[in-house]
Amino acid sequence: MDEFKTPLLDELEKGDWPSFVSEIKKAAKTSPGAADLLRQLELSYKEKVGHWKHGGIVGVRGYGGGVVGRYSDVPEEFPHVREFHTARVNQVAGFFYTAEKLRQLADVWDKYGSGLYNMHGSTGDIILLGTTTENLQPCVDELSDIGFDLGGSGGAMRTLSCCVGKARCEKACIDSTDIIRDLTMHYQDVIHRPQWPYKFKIKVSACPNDCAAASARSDLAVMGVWRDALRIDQEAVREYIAKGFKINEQVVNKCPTEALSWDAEKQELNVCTEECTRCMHCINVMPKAISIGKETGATLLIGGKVPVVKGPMIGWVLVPFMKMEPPYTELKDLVDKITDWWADNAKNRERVGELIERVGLANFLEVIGLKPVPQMVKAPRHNPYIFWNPEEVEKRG
Amino acid sequence: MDEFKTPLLDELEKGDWPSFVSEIKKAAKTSPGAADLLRQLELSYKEKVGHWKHGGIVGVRGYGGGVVGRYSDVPEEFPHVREFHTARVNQVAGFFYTAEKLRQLADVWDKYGSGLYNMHGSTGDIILLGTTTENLQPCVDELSDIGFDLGGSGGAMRTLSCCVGKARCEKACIDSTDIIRDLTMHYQDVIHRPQWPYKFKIKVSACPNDCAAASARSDLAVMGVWRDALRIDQEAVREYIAKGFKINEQVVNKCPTEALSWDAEKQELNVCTEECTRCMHCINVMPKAISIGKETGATLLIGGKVPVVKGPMIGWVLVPFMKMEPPYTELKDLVDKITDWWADNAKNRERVGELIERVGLANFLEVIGLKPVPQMVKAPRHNPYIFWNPEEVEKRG
Amino acid sequence: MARTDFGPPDFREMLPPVIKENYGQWKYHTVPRPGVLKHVSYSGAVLHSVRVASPRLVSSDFIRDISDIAEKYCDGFLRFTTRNNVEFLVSDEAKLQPLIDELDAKDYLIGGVGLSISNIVHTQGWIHCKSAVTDASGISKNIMEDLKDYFTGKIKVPSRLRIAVACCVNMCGACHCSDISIVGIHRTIPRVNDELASKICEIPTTIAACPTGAIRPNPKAKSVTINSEKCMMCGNCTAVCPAIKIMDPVNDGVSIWVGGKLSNSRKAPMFSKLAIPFIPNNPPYWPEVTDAVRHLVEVWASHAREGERMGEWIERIGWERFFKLTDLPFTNKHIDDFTHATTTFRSSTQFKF
Amino acid sequence: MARTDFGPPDFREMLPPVIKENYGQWKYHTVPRPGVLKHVSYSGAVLHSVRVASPRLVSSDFIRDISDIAEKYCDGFLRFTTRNNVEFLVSDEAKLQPLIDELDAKDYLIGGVGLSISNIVHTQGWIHCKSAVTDASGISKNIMEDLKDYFTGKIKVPSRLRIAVACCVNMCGACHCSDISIVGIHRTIPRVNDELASKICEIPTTIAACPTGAIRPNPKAKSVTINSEKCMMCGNCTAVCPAIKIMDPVNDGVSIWVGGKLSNSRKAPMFSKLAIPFIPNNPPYWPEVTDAVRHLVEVWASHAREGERMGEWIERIGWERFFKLTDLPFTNKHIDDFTHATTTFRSSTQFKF
Amino acid sequence: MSMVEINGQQIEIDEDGFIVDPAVWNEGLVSYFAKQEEVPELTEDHWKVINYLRQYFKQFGIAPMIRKLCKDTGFTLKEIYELFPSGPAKGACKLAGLPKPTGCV
Amino acid sequence: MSMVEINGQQIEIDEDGFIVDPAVWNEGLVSYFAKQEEVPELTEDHWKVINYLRQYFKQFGIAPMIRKLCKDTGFTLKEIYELFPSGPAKGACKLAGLPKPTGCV
Ligand code: SRM
Ligand code: SRM
Ligand code: SRM
Ligand code: SRM
Ligand code: SF4
Ligand code: SF4
Ligand code: SF4
Ligand code: SF4
Ligand code: SF4
Ligand code: SF4
Ligand code: SF4
Ligand code: SF4
Repeated sequence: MDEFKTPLLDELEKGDWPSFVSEIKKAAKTSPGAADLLRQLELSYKEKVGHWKHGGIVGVRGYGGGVVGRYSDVPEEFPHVREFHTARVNQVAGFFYTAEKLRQLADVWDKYGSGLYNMHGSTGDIILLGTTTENLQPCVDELSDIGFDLGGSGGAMRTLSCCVGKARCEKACIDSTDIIRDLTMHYQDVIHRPQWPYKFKIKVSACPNDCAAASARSDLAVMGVWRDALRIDQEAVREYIAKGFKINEQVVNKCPTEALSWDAEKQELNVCTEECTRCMHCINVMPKAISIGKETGATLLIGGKVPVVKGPMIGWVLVPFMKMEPPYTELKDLVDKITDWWADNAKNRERVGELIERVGLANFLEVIGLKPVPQMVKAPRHNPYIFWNPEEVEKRG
Repeated sequence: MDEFKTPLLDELEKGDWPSFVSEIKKAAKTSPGAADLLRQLELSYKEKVGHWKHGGIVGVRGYGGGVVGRYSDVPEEFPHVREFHTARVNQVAGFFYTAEKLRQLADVWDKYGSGLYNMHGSTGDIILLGTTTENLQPCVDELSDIGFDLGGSGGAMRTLSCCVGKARCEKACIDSTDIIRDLTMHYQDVIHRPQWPYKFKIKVSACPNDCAAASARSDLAVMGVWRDALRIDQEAVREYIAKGFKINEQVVNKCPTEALSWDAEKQELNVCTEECTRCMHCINVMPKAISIGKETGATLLIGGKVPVVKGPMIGWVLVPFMKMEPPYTELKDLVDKITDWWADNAKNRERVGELIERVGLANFLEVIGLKPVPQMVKAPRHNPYIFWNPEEVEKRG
Repeated sequence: MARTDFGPPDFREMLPPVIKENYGQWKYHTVPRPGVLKHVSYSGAVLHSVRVASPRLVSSDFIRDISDIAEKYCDGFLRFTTRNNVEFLVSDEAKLQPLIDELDAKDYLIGGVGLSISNIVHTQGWIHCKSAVTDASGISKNIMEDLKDYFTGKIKVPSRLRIAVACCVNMCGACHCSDISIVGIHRTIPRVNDELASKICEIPTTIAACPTGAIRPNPKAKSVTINSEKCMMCGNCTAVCPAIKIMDPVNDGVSIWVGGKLSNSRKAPMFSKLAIPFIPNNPPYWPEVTDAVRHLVEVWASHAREGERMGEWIERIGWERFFKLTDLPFTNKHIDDFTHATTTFRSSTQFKF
Repeated sequence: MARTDFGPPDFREMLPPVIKENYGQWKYHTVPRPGVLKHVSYSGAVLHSVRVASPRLVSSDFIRDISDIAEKYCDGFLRFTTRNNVEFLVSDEAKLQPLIDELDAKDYLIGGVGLSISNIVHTQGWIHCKSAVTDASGISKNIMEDLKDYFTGKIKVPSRLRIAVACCVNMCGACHCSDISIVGIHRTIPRVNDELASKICEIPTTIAACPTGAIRPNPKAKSVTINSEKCMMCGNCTAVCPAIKIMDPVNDGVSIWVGGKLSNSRKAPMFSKLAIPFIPNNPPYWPEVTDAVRHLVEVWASHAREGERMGEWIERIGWERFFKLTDLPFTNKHIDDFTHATTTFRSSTQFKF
Repeated sequence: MSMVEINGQQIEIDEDGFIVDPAVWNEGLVSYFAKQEEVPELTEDHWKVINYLRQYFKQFGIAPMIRKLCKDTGFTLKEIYELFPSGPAKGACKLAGLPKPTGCV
Repeated sequence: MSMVEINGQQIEIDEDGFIVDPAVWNEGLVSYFAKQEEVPELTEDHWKVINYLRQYFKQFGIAPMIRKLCKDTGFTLKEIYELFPSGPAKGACKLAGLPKPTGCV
């Protein structure tokens, strides 16, 4: 530790917000990899440029992904990060752990890696940050002994993740953790052995608050919803009022569909169920008084992704409502249909949303056998370039 | 008239709404062209298909446009519409006429043409509907004697048109008829001698109500606006209230920017000028009490057009505010800059909006020398594909 | 050589004195009765405008008749509106009622002002355009015949409603921003006459004319070929190449679009969106079209709030509700697949069941 | 061969008994103090969750320390949030205060709940990604250091505010929908090493990788060339072809985006939009970035209405007002020029001066 | 379409007076079309324009846009109208035997 | 990058063990890479995949997508993994001397 100086990074140990530099330093006490990481990072801070090489295809037996290879471009200076691969370890659904499990993990990783982690990666994995090619296989072998398997990378189904859901949230319309658990087990092969043109991500948020950020970050977002009336506990409403809660200002007037009305006389909050679009606002603001409906299921959104190549996309409604009951056969069938079609038709590195954009949503619906419904669009087309199939028209006279 | 039967069309003489069939029949009394037009139309009604041929390049001396050539594809059956060209005659700004002028027009047209008109064409012209190649030049010559000149067609500046404006409208922020008159005279050459890649349309609406439908139908829409406060006559407001007008429901709550407030105590309607976006709603609903501001000028919108080829466009804000005073030099300079650049860069049949879409609005602004302002966009970009000029960055270290 | 470039008559010479004197001085207007506007100037001067329906396609007789009327009651002054109605400009209030009486007597329909359905903006149709897929005049006559009580003010509407008819997707009527629009469309792809094309087709222009890139050169035949998978039957290629034909009386017809607007009142201008992809041409009455339009008007009129244009109403209730209330089928045709299609997809769980 | 395809540990084995028993039975929650959630079940059972900040990049020491704490106060049960905070799951209310005390003693920051600014979602940066244009961890640390009072609840905000940092436009942090996001960008075009490319470049893949079609084959050199007029410096080509390099320490830096959101609460999800096109990398403090973020937060916090997310606020007041209030320059960079650019242009006279 | 005899040759022309098959064009036809388009006398300047149009069409398969025509021939648009009173599209192209223009020239 | 000697030939390989210049690949190198990738014995099936990959790359300039590989060779993905335990991208492509894949295979 004292053989090197990191004056720039040391600055980032100051202050109250927990410091990643301090964390690296802690790891560096026993891990030469962590120590060289810090040194190399100091160089980056000085030069304002990263020091990792392009590429890195390393892996473990029987899997085609789960590891991101990494090599320093200044290995002579920092030999312990010459190889510094990360393993993407599939997290526990809902990010729940026991102290025991975490300690087991730390023990394995201290043995084979840098002792550094991302808890968690943006996709959801536990990122074990930095090890050598040599150590990879034994590390993964020992992880398997404590019950941890790798997640996805490459042209695979990526590690699935979800919000905390029914485990701790009153708004959960669907059992996000169970769905993720079930799908993860079901899709082990396509998670571990990339066989698709590009990544495919699934995330589950158990209600439209989307605490898993599913609609922006997953090719298929599963979002819990209900289709009956939201439930209002009038007694509880009155308690809010009694405490000075301004129901008109804070709730009624902010309902985007004007579905709510406050009957000051009867001291009753009424909802017009037909109008309500389940935006969650009233439920969020009055959790004690208003809750989700009983007839629950999911809205599926397709195509969420970040900018590369065709620009950013937020998932589009594909299925307005699907019941979500184990073993989630309907969902799996749909996922299979989508991924089959996509895998057969996509270009290399083309996300499913981009493919749909290319061939048209209506064509996509036809091949996967879904009926067009207005819920899928914000508005119908405004250009007159309508395509007609020869079968739809009469033979020319 | 009695040598032919038009049973299908005769149906359309029934009822109270004025019938174009009756009009054609009236003309047919003296015009064989009108008679054959009716017969050919009856055939179209029977066969459900038009009977005009492709193309038609006819014209008059010294002009490259102003006439749309038309030939029947069944000339043997209907010889009097073998040639049936229309002349686009530049209308009077604001569509004002005297009975005398109209009669002069009818006299000329009865002499040389079918005695049928469109009052007016969608662009704004008087359409003289149907004459022969031979009659064209003498017809136009005599029109010129009564002071009517041709309008535009082809790759030209098209006939300009406008709303009634200051002549009869209390909302007029700019002198639409004068602007159109002035521009029309100024641009005679480019109106009459197509020299551009495609059509270029200018329309003027003297306020944001856009009664000339300018923003959808003109490459450059000039829309009257003001930039100070709208004017409220509190006395008149109170009169409205006294008559049972629901000011909150009908005005205050419908103001899209929440710029209005009704002070029930003081019986005063207040506007927050900074917030008002001149949507016209309150002015439209309470014409006696609320009127436009005093510091008037125009917002210019660029690129309006219908679907072909790149999809429909509604003009985009190009200049948030421009003073409009004769001789409208600033406006003309801008039009010249735009059409020059467009003519030099557009592909054949590429509208200016399509060219801007192709090269980018920011690039367009740069060449015509306008500063980017947020008023031009609904929102800034959301994709990270920002272009940087080499001059904007430092030399690579 | 004839006189050129002298432009149209100066509008100033066409204005009645009351307008000249009060030009730019109008203070407010009222609608004393359906179809009549009363403009009051800051000077106190008053102008009445009486608006009557016109078929737009008119004869010299019509021109002379309105001229006569104008002379009788308006010192010869009249104008047309941007929606092709005729306006008689009455300076002398005493002549207002007599004018109205004569108009009534002569079966002119007075209306189209304020909360009404005004005249249809329409295009040439089979009357004069080579591209016409339908007859704009015929359809317009039928619709307005059916809706005339909305024009004359007998039946009120929540707000103005603008109808436009265009006989092909060139949309000379600017249907892309109307409350209701009817647009002629094709449903089969164009046929190329290779022989003719080899002579007269400006191939690069034709290729560039295709919005979907469906046209490829066919060097062998010195012509072009059309990819039937990509062609959206817009007909634009037929506009630039006479050797390409698209007319198909069996399958041509019209589509109906709703919810467009242009005024900036409350909401910004909006495009019209597809409501009914196809209705066959059925002259002379086009009854399915007329029915559909009436139905749209009625559903809107009975559900919209005061002052709410068609598009504002639909935006408030949502398209899923619109299709439910109108009982129109939502099909694959309604889903956009052109350039900006993805911007029309719903990225939200906010919808109604 | 090692055991494969057995998946992660079952979450059910990681749940405290109170959760198992009340799974799906939670009735409501309250926030008894900043950083603490109290969930109440229909059965009456109560669970307290205490949320603490984490740097996300943590050491085994950290893992062991939170494990120790969890064991002491939570029967060993804890979880991480989707924004990488740590949550201690307290079943025994009696242990709540002692837990909080120990966390305070150990300098853990409690917060991030409710009306607060929670942890930043960020990406690898120079720590581990070959594509990193900046260091995500460094920037995040600086920002949160500056905004920590908003995390702990000392300063309140009108509504939640989400910040994300991504070290390149791949946006692994999903910056495209955050209230504020910081994204690493390049400003010079990539250089192609033709020699290397001729060996290892999968040319068709590289060409397809370019969003703007700026890459053309260079058959002579068996390589590719980049059209400097079209290249938008996204770096995607460098991801597929190791022979193309784009890093440029002199001109690389970050951009700032605002107004995105994902919840469907009130308004549908929205993209973040460009606020500041470029700020140079200035490690270790990136003071310009931190200042800009604080400034954005403060302007929003002082102008937005209760419950109004950044994007909702901006939509209400309009972007022209946003640029005025924040005093940020609006430049040609802000005007979209990618595929759907025209859909972002303003087709209306409705704007503020 | 109809047939006209020009210099003893049977030439098919369309309603607008353009030759239907540009391939049959030859210099001998020009004076016939010149008369149609009220060009009193064919000068060198006329031929400059005609030859330019033919050359351009041969090379690109389309007629040039008018600006291009002016720039490349050095004539102002006014001069073109003086040479061809019915303008470049109807006049000059007809003389040059180009397919009937659909937008440009 | 580093040099290894294979069958007496000096071959440059990158950190991931891929040959840097696919042009120097020859069949003699395959068994060396096979050892690296834990392929115990090179069977006809291995060669079928290797030859397919080389052929495809020669023709299209890219590695095939995995579905294509499976479809065209007739092997299931499971069989590919049995042949090449480190998978098609890391294993098969390395043996076939393809540039390091960046997404597909
Ligand atoms: C580790 C992680 C960031 C983090 O710090 O959390 C990450 C890191 C990388 N991402 Fe990512 N992505 C990570 C989540 C994401 C997400 C967020 C998500 O999944 O929710 C996204 C946006 C959502 C999406 O997929 O659209 C994301 C969009 C990308 C892209 C963008 C384009 C695309 O359409 O895929 C790339 C580019 C690529 O694949 O070539 C990319 C590529 C990469 C690579 C593999 C780039 C590379 O080739 O070096 C990065 C490896 C970094 C490294 O050295 O470890 N990463 N990446 C995240 C994965 C951890 C995990 O498994 O949990
Ligand atoms: C007569 C008129 C329709 C009418 O009945 O009112 C008309 C008629 C034709 N239009 Fe139009 N357009 C007419 C106003 C419009 C408008 C409305 C406007 O100008 O406000 C538009 C939409 C606005 C716009 O320009 O974007 C319009 C968009 C088109 C287009 C579409 C595409 C484009 O980008 O230009 C074409 C196609 C073309 O030019 O090849 C077109 C082409 C045509 C042609 C010339 C088609 C043809 O080659 O035969 C039509 C000739 C019909 C005929 O036989 O007389 N017309 N055209 C209008 C002109 C009358 C006038 O001068 O006042
Ligand atoms: C006469 C005319 C202008 C002209 O130069 O000819 C005109 C004149 C007036 N318009 Fe208009 N508008 C005229 C076409 C338009 C158009 C263009 C069109 O329809 O193609 C529009 C835009 C249509 C759209 O938005 O799609 C138009 C949008 C308005 C509006 C905004 C309505 C709205 O709420 O969206 C108003 C305000 C109002 O109605 O209160 C308005 C108001 C007026 C007022 C009341 C202005 C005034 O104070 O004098 C005028 C009396 C109108 C009436 O009919 O009640 N005028 N007005 C046009 C009559 C057409 C007709 O015969 O029906
Ligand atoms: C713990 C966590 C889920 C998890 O599985 O880990 C979670 C949990 C809750 N969220 Fe969330 N949200 C969590 C990430 C998110 C995200 C995703 C993100 O930030 O990346 C979103 C979407 C963000 C966006 O819109 O951009 C999210 C949007 C919401 C909203 C909607 C806020 C809004 O008005 O837009 C609510 C409702 C509310 O705040 O009243 C909400 C409400 C809640 C409630 C109150 C639900 C409940 O009744 O238990 C939970 C307590 C949250 C709190 O912090 O006050 N949660 N929540 C995540 C905590 C992250 C953190 O450490 O800060
Ligand atoms: S998405 Fe809904 S159910 Fe899931 S944690 Fe957030 S609020 Fe709860
Ligand atoms: S959930 Fe949203 S839309 Fe439904 S009633 Fe509540 S606030 Fe209104
Ligand atoms: S656009 Fe405005 S000024 Fe012109 S007529 Fe309409 S309301 Fe009057
Ligand atoms: S013009 Fe429109 S925005 Fe302005 S105050 Fe009136 S209603 Fe509000
Ligand atoms: S809409 Fe089409 S068919 Fe109708 S006039 Fe215009 S170009 Fe002709
Ligand atoms: S009809 Fe339209 S889409 Fe079809 S080939 Fe012609 S131009 Fe292209
Ligand atoms: S955002 Fe870019 S630089 Fe950062 S981890 Fe993702 S791919 Fe790497
Ligand atoms: S940096 Fe991006 S835009 Fe530039 S050439 Fe590479 S892929 Fe294309």
